[in-house]
Amino acid sequence: MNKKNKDLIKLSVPNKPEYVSVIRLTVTGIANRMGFDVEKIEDIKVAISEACTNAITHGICQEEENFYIDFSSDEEKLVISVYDNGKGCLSNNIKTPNLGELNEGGLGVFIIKSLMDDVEILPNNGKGTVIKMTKYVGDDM
Amino acid sequence: MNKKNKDLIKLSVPNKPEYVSVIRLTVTGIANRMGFDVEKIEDIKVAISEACTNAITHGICQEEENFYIDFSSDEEKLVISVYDNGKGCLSNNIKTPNLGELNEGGLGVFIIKSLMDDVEILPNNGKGTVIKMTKYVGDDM
Amino acid sequence: MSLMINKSYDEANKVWNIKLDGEVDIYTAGSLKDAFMKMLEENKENIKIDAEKLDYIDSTGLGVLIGVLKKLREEEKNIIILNIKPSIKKLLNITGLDKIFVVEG
Amino acid sequence: MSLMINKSYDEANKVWNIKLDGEVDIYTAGSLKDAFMKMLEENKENIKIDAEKLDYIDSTGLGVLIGVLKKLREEEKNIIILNIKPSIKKLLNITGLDKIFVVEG
Ligand SMILES: Nc1ncnc2c1ncn2[C@@H]1O[C@H](COP(=O)(O)OP(=O)(O)O)[C@@H](O)[C@H]1O
Ligand SMILES: Nc1ncnc2c1ncn2[C@@H]1O[C@H](COP(=O)(O)OP(=O)(O)O)[C@@H](O)[C@H]1O
Repeated sequence: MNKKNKDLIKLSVPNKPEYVSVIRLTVTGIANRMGFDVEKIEDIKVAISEACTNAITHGICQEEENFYIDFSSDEEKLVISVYDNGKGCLSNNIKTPNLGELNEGGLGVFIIKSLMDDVEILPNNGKGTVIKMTKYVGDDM
Repeated sequence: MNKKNKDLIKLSVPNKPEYVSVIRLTVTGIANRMGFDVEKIEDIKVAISEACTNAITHGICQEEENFYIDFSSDEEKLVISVYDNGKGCLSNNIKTPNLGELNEGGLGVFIIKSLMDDVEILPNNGKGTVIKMTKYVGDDM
Repeated sequence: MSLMINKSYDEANKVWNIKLDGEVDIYTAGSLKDAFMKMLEENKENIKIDAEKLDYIDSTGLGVLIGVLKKLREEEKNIIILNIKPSIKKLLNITGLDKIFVVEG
Repeated sequence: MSLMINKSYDEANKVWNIKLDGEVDIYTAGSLKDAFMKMLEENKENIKIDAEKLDYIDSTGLGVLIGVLKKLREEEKNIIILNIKPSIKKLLNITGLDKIFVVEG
């Protein structure tokens, strides 16, 4: 892959629920331009919303703060990273939800892992969490 | 105005024509959430596109570079600033287009000034241009 | 890009009809939860959700539905979802919720 | 979010009909210009633009139209724009282009 073909879009957004739909619009535009089909665009919209919802609800300590999203794209894939500067207690040991128990939470990360081709959950340099998720334009997965 | 009510969204985008429509989607989402009516949202979409088109065509020297957009909002207004690191030769002395001459260019800044309530064109710390434009949610202008 | 909620109680058939139009996410889930809570207070009966115009839902919205179902089950009532879009159907499949709610059409 | 261009030449009335569907901006203006240039090569006649599905245009697109008009005027032909949306009508008003093109309906 030629590095020159990589585009990077960066977004910094206040940690407020009303902006998650703005982020969905932005990613719809990016994915559309990249040639993703409608089903994959829906997958990406849900996954990015889950990651942003987590950044807003778990990731941020201060009342008024921004969180960050990077969109890195080349011809074959879109890599989305959602960063927060929060408490960072998220680990990879997310258990599969047990629906028998009818828990109202705990679906977010499971949904992200189901809808995206590749998901990494990393500490953000010790001050928060990064959820990095990849979707391929074609059927590489 | 209480400073706490100010939200700041920051966007960094490659200087490529295909991303201007992505920026329009993003600003549509922001303006919609703020309660702008349909006509004003269209005005904002055109104005931001004109500013981004200028940043892409005039503002940037390097082949591969990003330019920047800040969206600062409070209850009464949206302030959009489009920054580039380019040659920065833009001045406030934009002449009103003379349509008799049928010039294919020179409409962009004129359109921005017509559609937005307040427009400032500033040097970006000596390395480029900032177009800063304000639209009021209500009929303050 | 918002959520509109339309609800009416069908006295004859003892069922709530609720139409969702728009998006359910972290911003709009609260108002959806409030609407359901009021409905349950009035009549704890089956809830039929017309999802024809529901464009988007994520775990925040699914969590609201699960919470409502939990309360309905105390009376052996259920949630029935109609006219669901393929993208939302997919989400119910993935999470197994299609086996917990009644998904029709 | 893209632009679709549909054109046909009406031999009987000696007029081009072109339908625009989508957005004309810095990304799509090039393909619009190419389409017009081919049309002018074939027949330098009046051009009727059906703008019913034209959602968006900015100075990049207006510049293309002005360039085409310049060529048409050499033969005393014109551009006629039909079914224009209010937001685009406003843009033509502001720029004075509503007095240069023929804007109908
Ligand atoms: N950005 C984050 N920062 C810190 N903790 C997180 C973050 N995202 C998720 N978590 C943790 O992971 C858990 C599982 O997240 P999720 O599957 O989205 O379910 P829910 O958010 O409903 O609890 C959360 O309860 C939270 O403890
Ligand atoms: N971001 C910018 N950086 C440098 N120069 C600019 C910038 N934006 C506009 N200009 C200058 O201002 C002029 C007028 O711009 P505009 O009204 O948009 O018309 P056009 O771009 O069609 O020439 C341009 O021709 C250019 O010289």
